[in-house]
Amino acid sequence: MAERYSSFETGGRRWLWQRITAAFLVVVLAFHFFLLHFVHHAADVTFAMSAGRMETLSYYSLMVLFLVTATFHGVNGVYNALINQGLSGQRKTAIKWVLVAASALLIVQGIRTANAWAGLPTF
Amino acid sequence: MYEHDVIVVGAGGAGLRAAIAAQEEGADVAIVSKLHPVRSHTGAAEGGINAALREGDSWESHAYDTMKGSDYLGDAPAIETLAQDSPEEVIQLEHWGMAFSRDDDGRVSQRPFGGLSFPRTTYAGAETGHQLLHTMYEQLVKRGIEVYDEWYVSNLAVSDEENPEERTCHGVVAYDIQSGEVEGFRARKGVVLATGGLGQVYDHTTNAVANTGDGVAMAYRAGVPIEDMEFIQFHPTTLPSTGVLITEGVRGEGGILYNSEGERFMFEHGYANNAGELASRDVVSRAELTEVNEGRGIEDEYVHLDMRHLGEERIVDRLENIVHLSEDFEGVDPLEAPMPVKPGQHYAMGGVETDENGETCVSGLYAAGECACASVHGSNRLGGNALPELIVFGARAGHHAAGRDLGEAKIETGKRGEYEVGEVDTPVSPGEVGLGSPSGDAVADGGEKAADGGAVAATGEEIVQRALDRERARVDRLLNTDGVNHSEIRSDVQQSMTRYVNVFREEGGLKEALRDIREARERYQEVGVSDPSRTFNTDLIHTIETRNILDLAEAITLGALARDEFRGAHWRKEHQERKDDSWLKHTMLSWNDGEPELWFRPVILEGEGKTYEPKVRSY
Amino acid sequence: MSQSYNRGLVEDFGRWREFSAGMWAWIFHKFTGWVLVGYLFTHIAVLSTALSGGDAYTATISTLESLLIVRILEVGLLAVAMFHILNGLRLLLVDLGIGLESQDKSFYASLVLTGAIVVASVPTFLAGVSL
Amino acid sequence: MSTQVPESKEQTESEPETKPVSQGKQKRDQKKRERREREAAEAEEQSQKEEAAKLAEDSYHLKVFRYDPEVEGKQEPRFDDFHVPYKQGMTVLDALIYARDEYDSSLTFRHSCRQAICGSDAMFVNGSQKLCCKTQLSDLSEPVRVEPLPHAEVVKDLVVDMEHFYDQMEAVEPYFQTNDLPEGELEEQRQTRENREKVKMSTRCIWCGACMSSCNIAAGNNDYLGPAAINKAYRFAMDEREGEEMKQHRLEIIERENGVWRCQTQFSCTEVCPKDIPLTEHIQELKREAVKNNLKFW
Ligand SMILES: Cc1cc2nc3c(=O)[nH]c(=O)nc-3n(C[C@H](O)[C@H](O)[C@H](O)COP(=O)(O)OP(=O)(O)OC[C@H]3O[C@@H](n4cnc5c(N)ncnc54)[C@H](O)[C@@H]3O)c2cc1C
Ligand code: HEM
Ligand code: SF4
Ligand code: F3S
Ligand code: FES
Repeated sequence: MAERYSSFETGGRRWLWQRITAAFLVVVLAFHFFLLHFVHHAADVTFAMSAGRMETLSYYSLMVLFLVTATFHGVNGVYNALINQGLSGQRKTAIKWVLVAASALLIVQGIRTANAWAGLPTF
Repeated sequence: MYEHDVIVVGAGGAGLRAAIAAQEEGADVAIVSKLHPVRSHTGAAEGGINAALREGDSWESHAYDTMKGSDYLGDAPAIETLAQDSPEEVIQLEHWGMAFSRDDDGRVSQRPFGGLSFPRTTYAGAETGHQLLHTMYEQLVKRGIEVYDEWYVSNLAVSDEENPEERTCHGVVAYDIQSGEVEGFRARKGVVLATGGLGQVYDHTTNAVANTGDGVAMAYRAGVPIEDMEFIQFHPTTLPSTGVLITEGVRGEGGILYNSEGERFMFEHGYANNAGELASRDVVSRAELTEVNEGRGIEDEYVHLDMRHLGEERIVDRLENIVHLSEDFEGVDPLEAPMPVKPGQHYAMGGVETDENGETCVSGLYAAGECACASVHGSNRLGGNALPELIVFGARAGHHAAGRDLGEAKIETGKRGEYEVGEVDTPVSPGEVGLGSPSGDAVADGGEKAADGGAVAATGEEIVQRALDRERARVDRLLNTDGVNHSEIRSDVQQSMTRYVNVFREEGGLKEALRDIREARERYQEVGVSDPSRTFNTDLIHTIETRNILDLAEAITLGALARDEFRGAHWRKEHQERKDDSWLKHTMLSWNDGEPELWFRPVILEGEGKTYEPKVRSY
Repeated sequence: MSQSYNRGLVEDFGRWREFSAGMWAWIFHKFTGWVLVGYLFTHIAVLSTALSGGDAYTATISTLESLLIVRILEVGLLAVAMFHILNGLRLLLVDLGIGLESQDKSFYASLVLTGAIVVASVPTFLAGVSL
Repeated sequence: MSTQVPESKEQTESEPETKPVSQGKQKRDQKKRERREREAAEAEEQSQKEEAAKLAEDSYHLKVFRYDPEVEGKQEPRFDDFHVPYKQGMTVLDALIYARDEYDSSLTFRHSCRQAICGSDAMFVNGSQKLCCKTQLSDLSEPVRVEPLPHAEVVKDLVVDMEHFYDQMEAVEPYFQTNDLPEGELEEQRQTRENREKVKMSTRCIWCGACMSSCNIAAGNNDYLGPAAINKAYRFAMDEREGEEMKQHRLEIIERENGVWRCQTQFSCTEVCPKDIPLTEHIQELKREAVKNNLKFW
């Protein structure tokens, strides 16, 4: 009965964010792919070129945002998929924190890399 | 043993309404049903619910139409109760959220229906019954009323005084289909039977496979009289392979009936020179069967209903669901080929005798819905009058069983008041096989003799326990017997009934049917269940049901043989007129220790401040 | 309650032959999504070589890019990403309640378009690879 | 648990007859003997009948899932073959009924109305969820495989346990609730035609469980409400008669963790629904309603 659904974690926000990030990613991912495979060829990529782009603030912030949204979107997607397979209780909590930690790591590492290019401190 | 104040057997429209009503009175009520409530056949009703709701209409007019439709065989107090209570009950349904079709002003729509002098049929698209059933089940969930679903009630626990009028019903015995356990259910205040129709007595019916008339048969064997069983309504246009109903709307829109020679027989063979295809249900049914019997049927079975000439556009616009029905259930696309149709059993006007409060002559035993006969429909039911019957009498039975005072009933039940003993000449003796033989073969199948001795002063609990023990023994016996498969017996009786006791009834045929039923009863003595499992044993359930079908087939045939007149749905070849002088009376059958006894009770035509005068029924 | 028999998971994917469009779309989207997350992690890992200096980074990239297998994997990645994007768009439309009746057609369209784009970009992706 | 196996028939029949035998008993024994002979003849006839049906051109080959926890030989699930003579218009349900009545009376399946309204005979036919009474044999390729609904526990043969489905249906407060009914005794609530039209499809559900069985999310996650229950919630949430306040409440119910958000738009529910209810559409609409509703408070 209804009591079983008393958990007030409404999945609504995550659902909405998954869509919002998806919409954002369409644009940025297309841009990213295009830039790195068609405008420049991946094979020709060098540190200097990346560094050059990263030094522009707008490109830098776009890439960080890209990283964050992609991470959220991907990790949240994985989390949802696991819940849909019936993951619950303690295991669910555990997985949740593992995923959060992995995302944090990924984002930190990504920002450090970007900073290396942009010539900012990499902590 | 389970215990509740009120036990409702069956969860169709009538059962659900009764349970809600009993709960409204504060009773602890439970439903026991062989199907989950939403699987009940009430869901199949399409047309609508009659109720005098609007300006210009009145309950009196509804009552008058109903009395006329019944061909003056309905009891006025019951008919007037139906007409008075149905508006309130229908509005109640609306307040419970039922999705009625609406008018522009947002009010519930009403449409005209055959035999009604005012368009008073409320409806919900072409799925009125479905909406009604689900709306009521929702209320059940809301109230948390307990449902024992997939429990098959196989017997009533009735005390065994000499006269049925002195007996009391203390509960029921039921079989849990899923686990195979037999359990007793004690009812402190009352048992309401709402087991629905008995279409499975025939081999071709619009009724569900579960409509085997269990309640009528159980009550009958417990000594309760059953009333007007011979009145069976047949629908002229049902699909041959399944019995799915094709609405009159097709003919209303201009659909034409053809025989195998391509003749428009309603006109060309003079069955109804004016109305043609739109003649009343019984006339069209008989015409179709005559064509088939005279060799002009298709595959010796059916005729064609053609609507192709109406054009695809009109068909899709107005009769779309018919296109789907025909395709899904018959594999025929009615835009390209005519639909095969034949008459099928549709509704049983008769049933367990009750008064207008739903109570039978056995105290504590009630019946409502199609299994009951308060006598609202008399010899013919008007379209749209069964659903209001479910809710009106379901509610009354529930309230009364739970203890509400509904006032003294005007209709008498059992052998009280005015009645006369009847007689009918049968070729074989009806009733239990081997009656009176010392070996007790009469009960070899577990069907008990009613009132079979025993201490009269037993407590309710003891009576339920006794019934329970008997039933456990019967189930064990059936499971351990390696006998005849019930399905042969069932299908033989069904075929015989369709052949001899359908829209055509001739003395010779009726007698033939009685012989067939007798033979079937004899074979049933050796019936056994070949599936040994206790888990979901439908073989067992169907075997028990077949026994009920036998008793009811016989009752229908006996009534049909006794009533030598033509009234409503009952047509006798040798007796082509309505005989008001001798037949303004109900046919009653009582099961006296295994033997049907025929008697009659006069029809009550005196209503509130007026008496209904029998008139010629013509529309 | 009586005993019952659980048929387990055979019925889930052992039935792939009978899957309908929406079901395939769901499976592919799932699969491609997981591949993309996997890639995201590896991608960042590879890029982080930049932390140990410009030369190390340039060397890593050019070594990787000179391998045929990496190029082929990149084409695969493009396919995966393309499908995920196109089907993602289809799903976004579905979320907005657009085109639910032609959901199967839009799935086929995503497939076809993915195929076309991938084929068209093979030359670009494989260009200049040393065998 | 009722796992006891009923005594086998041989035992009861061959019990030594030492007690004085009553007349009735003698008669019954006599009958029993006759019956056995007749049965042997019948069995013969039956296998002949099947043979004949198999040979006849107009017959359908059915492969039917069999399982019974109590009966030896059926405890391990197996498929039985039946050859059923074909008649114009025959449905899968008709074929099952024929097989049961003519060949094997222990073949077990739920059915009642034969007209797609009681919802008891949803099964897995040739790999998809179908309502047997609504499925023409002629639309299927042979052999026709009939199995119980996937993702539900099998009770016996084609019968599955529906309890979980019913629980989910009843978890969404599936009953009309409103705080203001009209005053007058015989006053109905008003509802516009458009609004009735809007909820119409959603009210057609017959609780057959086909959708739930086809949804992989529901299969993986027992807590997920499932398409039918969400559709039930939709039926009330969109009914204007319940009023705004109640709608809020309804959105809260379907918004819980295991409500609408679990749906991944697989569309299989919509595909199999025998009443053509646009389930995915209803679920998606509720998601949007819920989001809109939440944005109000953000
Ligand atoms: C195709 C069709 C169309 C119709 N259209 C209309 C219409 O438009 N208007 C109208 O007014 N009427 C119509 N009728 C008639 C009307 O629908 C029925 O008379 C009515 O629904 C019967 O309802 P009920 O509650 O008495 O029985 P049902 O709905 O049949 O319910 C019977 C219940 O009893 C239970 N039961 C039976 N036996 C047992 C047992 N042994 N143990 C436990 N439980 C048992 C069953 O499980 C079921 O729940 C139509 C009928 C049919 C067949
Ligand atoms: C570029 C545009 C993208 C779009 C339009 C898009 C769209 C979507 C959508 C709508 C979903 C949700 C599906 C659902 O819940 O029903 C989803 C799921 C997912 N996405 Fe994306 N996505 C995009 C890019 C990415 C990227 C870059 C990644 C990797 C980091 C990614 C990884 C995932 C994952 C793992 C899932 C969950 C899959 C599952 O259900 O198992 N997506 N995507
Ligand atoms: S929504 Fe459709 S498939 Fe699901 S239970 Fe209802 S009728 Fe069956
Ligand atoms: S199949 Fe399941 S995932 Fe959603 S669209 Fe239907 S509920
Ligand atoms: S038998 Fe009722 S839905 Fe198929």
